[in-house]
Amino acid sequence: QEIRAVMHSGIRVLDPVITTAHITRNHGYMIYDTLLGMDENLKPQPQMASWEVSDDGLTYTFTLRDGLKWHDGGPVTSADAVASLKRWGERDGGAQMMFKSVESLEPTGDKTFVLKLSEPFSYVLELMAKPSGLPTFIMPERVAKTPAGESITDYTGSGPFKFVEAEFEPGVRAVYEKNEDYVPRDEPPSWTAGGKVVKVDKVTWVVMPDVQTAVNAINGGEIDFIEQTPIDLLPLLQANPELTVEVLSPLGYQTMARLNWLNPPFDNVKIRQAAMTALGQEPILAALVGNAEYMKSCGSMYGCGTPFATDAGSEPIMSGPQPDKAKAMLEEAGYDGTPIVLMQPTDVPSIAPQPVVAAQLLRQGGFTVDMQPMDWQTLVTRRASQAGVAEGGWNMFFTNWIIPEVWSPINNPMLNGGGKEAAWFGWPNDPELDEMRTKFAQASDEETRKTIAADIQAHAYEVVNYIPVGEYTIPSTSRNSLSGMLKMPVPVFWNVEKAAD
Amino acid sequence: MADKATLAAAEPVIRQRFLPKIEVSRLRFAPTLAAICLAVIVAAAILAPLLAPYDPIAMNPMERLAPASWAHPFGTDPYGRDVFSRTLYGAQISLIVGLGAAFVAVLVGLPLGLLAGFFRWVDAVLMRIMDGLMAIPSILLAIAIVSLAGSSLWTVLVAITIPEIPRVVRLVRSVVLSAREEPYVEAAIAVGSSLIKIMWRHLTPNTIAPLIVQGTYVCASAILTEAILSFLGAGIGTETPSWGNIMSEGRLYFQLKPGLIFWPGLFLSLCILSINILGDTARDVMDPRLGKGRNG
Amino acid sequence: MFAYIARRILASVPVMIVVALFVFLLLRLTPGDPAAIIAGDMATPAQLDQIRQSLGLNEPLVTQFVTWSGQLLSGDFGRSLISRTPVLTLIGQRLEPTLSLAIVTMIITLVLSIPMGVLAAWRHGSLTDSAVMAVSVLGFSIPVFVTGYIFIQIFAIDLRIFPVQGFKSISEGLWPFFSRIFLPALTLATIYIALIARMTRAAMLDVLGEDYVRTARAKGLSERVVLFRHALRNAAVPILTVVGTGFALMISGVVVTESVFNIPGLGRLTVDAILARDYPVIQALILLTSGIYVVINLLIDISYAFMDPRIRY
Amino acid sequence: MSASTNAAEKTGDVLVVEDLVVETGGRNPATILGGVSLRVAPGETVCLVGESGSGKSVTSLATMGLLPKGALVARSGRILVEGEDVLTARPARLRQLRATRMSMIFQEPMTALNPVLTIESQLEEVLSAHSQMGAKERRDRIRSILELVKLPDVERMCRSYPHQLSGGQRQRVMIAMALVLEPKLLIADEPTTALDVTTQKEILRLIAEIQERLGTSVLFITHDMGVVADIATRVYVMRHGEIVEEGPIQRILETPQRDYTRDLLASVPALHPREGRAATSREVVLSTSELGMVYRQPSLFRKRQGTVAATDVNLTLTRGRTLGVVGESGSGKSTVARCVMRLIDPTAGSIRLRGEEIVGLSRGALRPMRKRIQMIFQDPNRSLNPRLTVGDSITEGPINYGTAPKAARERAKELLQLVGLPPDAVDRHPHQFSGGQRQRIAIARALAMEPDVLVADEAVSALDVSVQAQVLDLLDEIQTRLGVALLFITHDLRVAAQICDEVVVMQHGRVVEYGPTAEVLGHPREAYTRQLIEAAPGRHWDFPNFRPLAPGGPGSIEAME
Ligand SMILES: Nc1ncnc2c1ncn2[C@@H]1O[C@H](COP(=O)(O)OP(=O)(O)OP(=O)(O)O)[C@@H](O)[C@H]1O
Ligand SMILES: Nc1ncnc2c1ncn2[C@@H]1O[C@H](COP(=O)(O)OP(=O)(O)OP(=O)(O)O)[C@@H](O)[C@H]1O
Ligand SMILES: [Mg+2]
Ligand SMILES: [Mg+2]
Repeated sequence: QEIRAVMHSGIRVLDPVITTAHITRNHGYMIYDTLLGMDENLKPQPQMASWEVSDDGLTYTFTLRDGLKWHDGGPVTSADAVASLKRWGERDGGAQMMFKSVESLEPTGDKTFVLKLSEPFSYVLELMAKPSGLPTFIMPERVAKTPAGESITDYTGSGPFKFVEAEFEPGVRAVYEKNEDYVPRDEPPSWTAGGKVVKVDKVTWVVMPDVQTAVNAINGGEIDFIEQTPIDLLPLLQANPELTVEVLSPLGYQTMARLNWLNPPFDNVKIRQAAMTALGQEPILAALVGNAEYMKSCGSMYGCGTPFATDAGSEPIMSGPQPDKAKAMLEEAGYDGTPIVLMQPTDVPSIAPQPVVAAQLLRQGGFTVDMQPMDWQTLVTRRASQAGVAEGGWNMFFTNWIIPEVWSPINNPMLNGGGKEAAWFGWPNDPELDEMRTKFAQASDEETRKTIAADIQAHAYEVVNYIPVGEYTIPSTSRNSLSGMLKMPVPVFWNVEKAAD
Repeated sequence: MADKATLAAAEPVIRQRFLPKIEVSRLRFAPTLAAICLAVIVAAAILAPLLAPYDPIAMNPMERLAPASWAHPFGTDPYGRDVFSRTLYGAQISLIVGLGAAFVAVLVGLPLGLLAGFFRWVDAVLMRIMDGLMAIPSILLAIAIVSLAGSSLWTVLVAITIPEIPRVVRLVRSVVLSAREEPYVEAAIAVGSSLIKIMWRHLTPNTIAPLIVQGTYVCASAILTEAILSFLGAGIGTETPSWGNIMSEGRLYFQLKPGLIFWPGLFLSLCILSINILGDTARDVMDPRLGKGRNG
Repeated sequence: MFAYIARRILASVPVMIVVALFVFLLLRLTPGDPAAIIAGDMATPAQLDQIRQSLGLNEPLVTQFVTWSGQLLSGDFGRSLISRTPVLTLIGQRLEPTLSLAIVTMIITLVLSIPMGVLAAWRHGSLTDSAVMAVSVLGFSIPVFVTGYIFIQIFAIDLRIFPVQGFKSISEGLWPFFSRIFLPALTLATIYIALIARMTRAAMLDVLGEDYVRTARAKGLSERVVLFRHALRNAAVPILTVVGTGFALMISGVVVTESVFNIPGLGRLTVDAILARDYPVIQALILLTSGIYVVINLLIDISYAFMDPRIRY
Repeated sequence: MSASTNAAEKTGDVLVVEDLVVETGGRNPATILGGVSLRVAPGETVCLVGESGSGKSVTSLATMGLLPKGALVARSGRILVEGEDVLTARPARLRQLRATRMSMIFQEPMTALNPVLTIESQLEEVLSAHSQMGAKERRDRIRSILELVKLPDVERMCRSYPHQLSGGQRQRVMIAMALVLEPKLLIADEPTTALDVTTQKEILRLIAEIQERLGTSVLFITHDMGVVADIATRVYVMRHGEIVEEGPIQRILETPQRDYTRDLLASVPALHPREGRAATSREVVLSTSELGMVYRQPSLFRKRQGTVAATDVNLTLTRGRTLGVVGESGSGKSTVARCVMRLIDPTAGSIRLRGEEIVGLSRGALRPMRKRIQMIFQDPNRSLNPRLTVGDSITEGPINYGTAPKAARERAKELLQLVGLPPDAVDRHPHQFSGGQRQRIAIARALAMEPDVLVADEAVSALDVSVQAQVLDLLDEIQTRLGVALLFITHDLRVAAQICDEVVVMQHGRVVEYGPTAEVLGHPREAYTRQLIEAAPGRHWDFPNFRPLAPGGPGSIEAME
């Protein structure tokens, strides 16, 4: 049985630690196993390892479960796990924060290893179990020794599928076959926790650069699954009784605008606030999604429907575009008409429409906008530039996150006030924010965390750290012959069965 | 009589200077229709600000993908912009791209071709460079240039034009190579005319007929290349409507809202069809052997 | 003849050097950073720099060019920056689909366009002439992707004669191969047909006015023999020339056609590589395509000698 | 149909054309042929003569059913080939008739053969289209017909492509192709006009021989009265699409009835050299010594041998005189002219223009010299830029040398009057003039520079005899009035005899004989010169005087011995 799936993009980078690209993360879930898993209640659960925490909360002892084997037959050892965690610690933002409080991470036996903290850090397990960003994929020690800035070239994992390297064609297809030696856990699957039982022989990810073609192909029975169905084309699919269209990841995506704190006029907080006032979520979502069923306004920077969800401070963006108010604010702030360089990626459909609508809203709000179309590659290069606008810098761009990437002040990459050195593109210099974040990480009870999270959000809105412009979900389409697709933020292919078509 | 006037307007150069012998008494159907068609499109482009009912970039996301109606004769696009207005304004951009590419390619290619045709050493150096340029697939060159300089109308125009230049150079060069053997060029040398005068007076006019044909071809293919660049995400930004980017933004809706692609597509096809037909006609008419009829 | 071929190949060396240098410079001037695509959305500046360092992108341009040309001379095209696959492997995987597409397109084009052009020239000035030309020009006037969608809608979705997309190697059987390659090839051919039919017509019009065509008629030969044996062969040189220069035109069509029909070919590889700034891959690909261009035009020049005995090298 | 068959049977004529009217196609047709009638009896050679554009070719094409489709239409009349009407025959039947009953040879042997097919395959397809012969039989037939037309090395000829053959050989192949199925009627449309005199003579003899062997009737189209005098049994004279006179050759030559025919005959220059003119000046304006030219083709790898087009050419031209250069095609005449004009750089020797050396001068240094020497080219159609007005063409030179445009224009008008054109011609384009008029314009252009030397390379060869006569008269008159020296290049001995004071005979790039015209053409010393004179058609006839040259009379070969 072979599942032919069209994923949201082609896979090119095969190292799930060097990149945060979703497709590479998905690839990671196919061929690697993670140390911990996270269940649908957002609770960390044992996956490869179970753990014990000392009473002072500073020592974590992990024990690998039995039956773990590499695809080449060797056993998975604690040394492998430790090396993998260390490489992860070099690249993941949250992990970097955690490792600042780590005293040691050592194997203590073939199957056990110990993580010792030097100061309290209450978020260890959540970080290790997080399903997105950089999950804790465990690789053989020899592979994990690869410098963190270099891609791995050995794709041996211990996960439920094996990567068929010979059939890999970057930009065309990636092929995974069932790992017969994989021993799943006994619990029922729940998100990335529980038993990963593979029920097909082979999964092929086919790259289709044209969504039209993918839609036609699934209608014609040439493929089984489309991860992200263009919402405007749903009528073509819903009419076909052989297909099921459903949202597998109900948490969905957050789309947001980031302003550059370094360049005028957005170095002025008042003007940043005016921009937020000029924008509104509805029109942007309408242009991006266009179907009420799959979009919702949401003032929470942590996503709506998540534990830390709150609407603290979200009033300016939630009350829709207020051009007149924005104009007044600009007047007051002394805006001199400096054009806003707004970068628009023409080749990425999920980020192309936001700037177009934003440009119109900002203009209505009294801004001068210079929307510059460019390809995504140019955009990602340019957004890394801290130079002035004339020297190749920028003022504003949009991007999207899946909710699990932003759902806590620790995960959320934008909520970092580290300025030019440490903060994410836009480089807010906001020590107050960082202080609150540390407090959050050290807080031990859920209620305190929630309060701190709400404070952080209120503060972030106040200084306009970034502007969430709404949430949306993307339906997947599968042929009815597929059953057992798990509903979770990451598309995985265990538990899926394929009946004869 | 009215038809005659239209045709004459479309090809005044051809008729008055180079085809003194051709009688346009027998107007052919296709070229006439093509000329009318092109005239209408050009008029639409020029008059777009007057004819268009809406601002082509004013969007109304709440009214996106509306079907055709009196308010929006061609419907609205995914941003809720009026496709009719965008198509009219798109004519401007597409014509600028087409005519601009043809004009610039000829403007640069003609002198280079003249030089290459006349001087051996220029020929050797220049043609190697031109070969190199020609060997690089033009669409890829265009993508690279657009990424380099950002996607504005002007960079797209440059990107589309550069690969066309070598073709024009080659064409002019080949015409010059054969024309300079004509006795009247020798006669001009014999009466002591300078090289520049010979090139300008005696050689350049010979290149005009083939250049008009090549020009129509460049014009048509530039309009198409612009559409393809938009398809690949390297076209002119969406705030500058062109037929190419209207179509490539609308292509997702090919099955659901064919109007998005049909109308700009229709204009584009009619325009290119007309340009091509006029180009073909120009070639037929300018071939003295076809024009005059041969004798036995 | 061999001296000629040797000379032509020698002469194309500077062309290739021009191309290589030009491509190298153009690419490096283009903004874009492969490290950024590798790292994804969450990377910090330090992390990006780490990746750039490991890819050798921090070296001065001259050093990079010297390294690259040095590798080239020893036959090493390097590895993709993004997927770390050897460039030659990448290209090797994509060669067959594109070649199949190009060849089938060529066959369809020649089979349709030459008779069309001949017919139009023979019936010059008639309604048939206008009709044939209008049809072929129409093919040229519609952007390739629209033509592709229309064919898919008609032949794959409505009539269900062919699959919608994909590619199967000819080694997997003739029908699986043909059924998938036919529509894309036909799509691509529409541009080409217009070009070659028009050139055929023009060249035939030239030739049909020649004295030897009249001689052939005076000999009482049938029109078919006159047109195809006497006229077409003499018209072959300009037609072949267009076939050669049309190769460049085909490439842009290939890029689009491969996307629309999901054919894993070189065109898509090239666009992907450009959008990802995968320098080694782009450089190799452009050298390859311009190399093919040079070779095709050489072959065509050589074939002139077979078409026309007056041409000798 | 039956009536026509009867008519043909009665007379037994191979070809009968009755009241043929041909018009141009399209909405407002013009009449090209206004009721042409002619007959060709078995075994006869009928010549069709007339000025250019009189409709000779149209008549022959109509007979073959080859009128250009759409452009020309046969409106009425009949064309019977062995009694069968060609005009009403179906296309398939027409194709059958061609090559089997009637066939045709065209003027240009260079272009009438398909360049990409071998000689054998071009012959072979005639056989396979019209006969049931087997392959072997066809091979044999091809070889025998090629031998019949006296081609050497038949096997090699079969394998050759047309470009590998000389002009004369190609014309023989054409004849072989026309005769391979032994048709009753052979139409030859100016079959020798493009060939030089010696080759022309051989081809004419060949046609006569074959005609005798196969009993073919020949309809021979030409504008060369010399040829007519040599081969015709009967003659039709055409003008403006109508037959103006017809009759047996002797009668036409001796007692032409119509003025037109008389003019035509009177314009044929006599082969007998004119009286020498007294020299008016001793001033040498142009001289060459040991002039040589080798054309080289550049090649990267090996040195190619060049074509030696001229060696050791010594000429002297004095003021007010005319020096003729004659010789067969390819003998280097044009090469000398182009060297003297410095359109090409000679590879050896020197050229002095009024005593000044001009070989080796740079483009800039040459400029002042160009004013002194001007050229009239062969083809008046191509030597005038079709896109410039006559005035622009004429004034281009003087303006280059600093004459004010206005003054140059006034001068151009005067010059036009001088060459017999209305002054308002300055504003017209060349295509609005006839060939003869265009050549006058070219002469005016050359004169505008007030040169000392005029080089005329085949300046009248492209013109009809009557027009030719006018242009020659004009040149003569201008020379007397302005005193320019003329370097006159021609392959037509008749013309040379009439206008040159001295003649140079060239062969293979060398001067073989050089002296006063009366000497060289009247009493040739070299065998080659004699051969040239002998090959001139119509040698025995004194056209302007409507009588044969008396054996031993002036100009006849016998007189030379
Ligand atoms: N295809 C054509 N269409 C229109 N007119 C034509 C065509 N062919 C010939 N004519 C005209 O018919 C007339 C007779 O032409 P034809 O070729 O028979 O002259 P000719 O006697 O053979 O002259 P020449 O000695 O120059 O060959 C000319 O006026 C010519 O312009
Ligand atoms: N440009 C050239 N390159 C090479 N060979 C040439 C060139 N021009 C002429 N020739 C050769 O030089 C020789 C003399 O040619 P030229 O044109 O002077 O002869 P001609 O006497 O004028 O003949 P015609 O009477 O046919 O005009 C010929 O063998 C010819 O093939
Ligand atoms: Mg004629
Ligand atoms: Mg000559």
